[in-house]
Amino acid sequence: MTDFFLYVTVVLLIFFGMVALIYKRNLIKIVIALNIIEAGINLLFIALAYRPNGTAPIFTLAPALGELKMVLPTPQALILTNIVIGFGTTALMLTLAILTYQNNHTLDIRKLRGVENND
Amino acid sequence: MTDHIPVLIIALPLLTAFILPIVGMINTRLRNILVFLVIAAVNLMLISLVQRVSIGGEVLHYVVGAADPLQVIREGLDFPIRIVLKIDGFSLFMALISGVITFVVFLFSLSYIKEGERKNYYQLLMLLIFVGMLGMEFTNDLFNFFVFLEILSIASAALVAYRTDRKHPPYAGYKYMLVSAIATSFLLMGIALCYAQYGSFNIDYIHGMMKYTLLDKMALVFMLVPLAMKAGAIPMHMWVPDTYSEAPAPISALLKTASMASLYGLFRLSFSLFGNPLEGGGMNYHTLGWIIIVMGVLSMFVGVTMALVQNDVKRLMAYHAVSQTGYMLLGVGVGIAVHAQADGGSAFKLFGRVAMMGGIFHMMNHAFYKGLLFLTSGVMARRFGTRDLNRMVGLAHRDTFTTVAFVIGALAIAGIPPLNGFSSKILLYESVYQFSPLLSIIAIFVSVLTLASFMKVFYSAFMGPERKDMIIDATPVSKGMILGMSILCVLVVGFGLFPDLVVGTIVEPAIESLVTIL
Amino acid sequence: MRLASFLSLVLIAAFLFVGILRLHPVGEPLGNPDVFKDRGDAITDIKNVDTMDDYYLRNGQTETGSNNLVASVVFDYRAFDTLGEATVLFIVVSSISMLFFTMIKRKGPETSGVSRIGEFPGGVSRVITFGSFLLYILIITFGIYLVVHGHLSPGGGFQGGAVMASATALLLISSLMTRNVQKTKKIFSFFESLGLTLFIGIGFVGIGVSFLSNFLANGNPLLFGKAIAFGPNPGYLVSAGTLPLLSLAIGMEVFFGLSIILVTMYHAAKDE
Amino acid sequence: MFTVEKIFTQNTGIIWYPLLLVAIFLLLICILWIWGRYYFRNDYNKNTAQVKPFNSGNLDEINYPIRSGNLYWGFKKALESYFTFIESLHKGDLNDYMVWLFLSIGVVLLLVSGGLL
Repeated sequence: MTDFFLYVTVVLLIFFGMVALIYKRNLIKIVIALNIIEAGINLLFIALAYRPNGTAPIFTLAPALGELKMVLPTPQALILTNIVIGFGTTALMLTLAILTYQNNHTLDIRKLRGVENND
Repeated sequence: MTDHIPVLIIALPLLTAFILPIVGMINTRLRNILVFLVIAAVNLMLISLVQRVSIGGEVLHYVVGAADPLQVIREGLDFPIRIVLKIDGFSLFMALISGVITFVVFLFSLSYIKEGERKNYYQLLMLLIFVGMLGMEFTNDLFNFFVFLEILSIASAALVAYRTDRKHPPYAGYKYMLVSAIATSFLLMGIALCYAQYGSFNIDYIHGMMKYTLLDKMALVFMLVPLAMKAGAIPMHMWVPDTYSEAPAPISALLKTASMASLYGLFRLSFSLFGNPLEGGGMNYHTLGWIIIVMGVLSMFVGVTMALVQNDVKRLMAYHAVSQTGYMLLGVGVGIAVHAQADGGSAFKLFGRVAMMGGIFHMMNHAFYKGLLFLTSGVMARRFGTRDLNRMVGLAHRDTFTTVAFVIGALAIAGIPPLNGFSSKILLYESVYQFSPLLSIIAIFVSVLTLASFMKVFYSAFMGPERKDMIIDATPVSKGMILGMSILCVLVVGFGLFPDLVVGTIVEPAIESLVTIL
Repeated sequence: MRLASFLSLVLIAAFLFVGILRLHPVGEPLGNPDVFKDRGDAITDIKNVDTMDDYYLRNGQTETGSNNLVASVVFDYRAFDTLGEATVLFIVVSSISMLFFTMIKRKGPETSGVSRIGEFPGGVSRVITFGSFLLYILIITFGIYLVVHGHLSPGGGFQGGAVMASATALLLISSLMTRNVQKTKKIFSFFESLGLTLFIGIGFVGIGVSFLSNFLANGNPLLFGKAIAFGPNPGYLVSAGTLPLLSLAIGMEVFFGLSIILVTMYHAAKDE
Repeated sequence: MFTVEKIFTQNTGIIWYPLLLVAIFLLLICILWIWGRYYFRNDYNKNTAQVKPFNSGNLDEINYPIRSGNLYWGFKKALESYFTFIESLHKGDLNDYMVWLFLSIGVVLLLVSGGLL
């Protein structure tokens, strides 16, 4: 029954990430909301790869072959890639937020409306 | 060596991108020559494939890292275990567009962007956008499609914010990055659901095992709507004008082709992953077709009405990019909807296929004339130091070539007969009319408004007396810029006069590879 | 409008919830039952191989020669993803140094650089600087251990590189690396490109078989080619073909890439 | 190159001889050139007052740009309610972008649940 809550956490993480994206006005907080959603998706992948009382898929000094049960390796390889991509997106968005602040002296979305001579 | 071509096309520019910082430290002329050679080499490789893949109808497979790269599934297994690259008519068609536009943008930005330390990074990121587009178009693996889409998004977000000293580009880069990050996160959710169902990431394998359960349809939604957002379809298009107007001009042309690679992703997933409309399957394609049609028509209308009232040249052209994407969506949407009719594909053979042909041919035409227009808008903005139409006058006196290029681009986007906009729009009008006349009438009306808004730009920026005092940057247009623009002009006029040359050899095989024709 | 969107959020969350629950309880083999026939538990008694993961669990070790199956997936079965992902990191590093370029140039790296030990505002005492120097050596060796033993123990290029990059952060804080920003960035950028070229170079060397293929595995033991029998074993350093080399290349690229980001941001954020 | 564009004629029924079009175009220009030499008004001479664009009577030099910013103000005035709504969407507010994305995902999900898709 406890594994049921794994999926609840995934859905709640993604849900609160999306809610923050709609209501938050500060640029940095939007980056944090994005990280929450990425964490939710990573957890979803790991939940797919779980096997009851399976060990990590590493054979060095693993228990005897008989009762060896291993967790699936592919989602963990993808999460490795997704974490680094999440880091990349966050690093770039924080850089752009710093530059926006340096040019416009505000981080609030409402004040950062589109170009002045817009339509 | 020729059967290694699919991976060489992606790995060669990647290798150059990796050694570019080192070469850039040595000297910049060598770096320019190196990047020029690589883009030209990749284009030649692509053109050499046209004979085998488009005309010959052969589908190239390449398993990266396997003992035998051409054998997709090993004997003992019934599923692929490595990443498989697949080149068929449609992906080669898109790769050719990306190749031509990247070559032209490279030539244009040789002199448009001032030489300096940052130019190293500019050329590096431009090359990596090219790699991202090619990667997206060649993979047959969902997670690999996600990784290359991410390469594309991060590289173009950084290039959108290239002019960090100005007020708005960093915020435009931030918007583009946020939109792309959200879109790719939802795409990854769809991929996770597909992986949970079928244990594999290979598009063809999943297509074979597809059961159309509720989860598959959810995966479809989580994959298609974000890709439509990245392609700039209504109602998620608002980031397009903010981003294209702040980016340097050659980068907006490259961004437009990058968003068309997401449109390719949309069509590839809706056809190759979620079942072919012809085989029916559990998916109701009529509704999927109508969703895409509604998105297309709305994009067309809202894009052009917003463009009419713009004062800013690049924002006006960005809104036109949104409205022209509506044409492509309309074409392929009608193709899908007609395909799903239960009359055994006779209606499809009559006009559904022509609608898809018009939609996909319009992708190539649109890339060329929109690239041309963005490049000319770059010259206009550089000349007058501003993007506001009211503060531009009499450019025709000084840059006659840019005026000719602009006129060709404007007439092509409005669909005037001898140019290539007409050849794809006439296919669209005819076939969509037989599907439902109202859509065709809206499409024609939108073309009229497109011509109206470009008349406004022509009269305000090019006509009028010559004013020396309003010219900010008087350096004449350099050879690289003229060469870039002339390549696009030749393509726009050439495909307009001889459309069958292109439709017969490239566009029709693209449709056959997408939809199994009866 | 906001309320409508909030309701659609609730709808998306509900769909996700119902969908994932209908997927399968955690721990069951993948996918809907009628696709995957048997329900076996222990690794050896799953009769036929239904999905990609079953194949990796069963043949990954013998085929690639590495004990760590995740590393075998990252650096051999899906090495193209890792190449793409190393490009993502390379793009982030070059775009951050591109975007901060004007900001750092305007600040002038030399003059405003904090001088040698002892001049940090508030005066970093010798204990801190010397202590952090010792710690730097320890962190670097631990990082290299992680990178080199990527195919035996949990770890690999990314994790090892990130650990080593934390050592650079330590140096920046204890003001040991604050002179001459441009030169340090040039050296780091050179080594980062070198690491990446090594990675794609190994891919090209294997082009005879196919791009990024593990042509060294199960070859002669001198060149990381020692063959491994299926099942637990103490782990041999020379066992996994191109895996250690790729892991080394990725470790080099991640270490120098993250160090460039740290140095750039440190000097961009200095004395506003 | 001289083939009738078969794709075109099959599907759209228009006869499409590209080179014929170009030839006709060039022919027309030559005729106009020759014919014009004799029949156009020959009282036109360069750099006299005739060259200047007609400035509706007032004498000062036209040296201002043709301000085309509000060339279609009539169109915008006519569709006033439509444009206020549309422009309110494009205000550049990031939260609105996300609102529209989640709305469209919600709508398509409803289509899926309603068995339509």
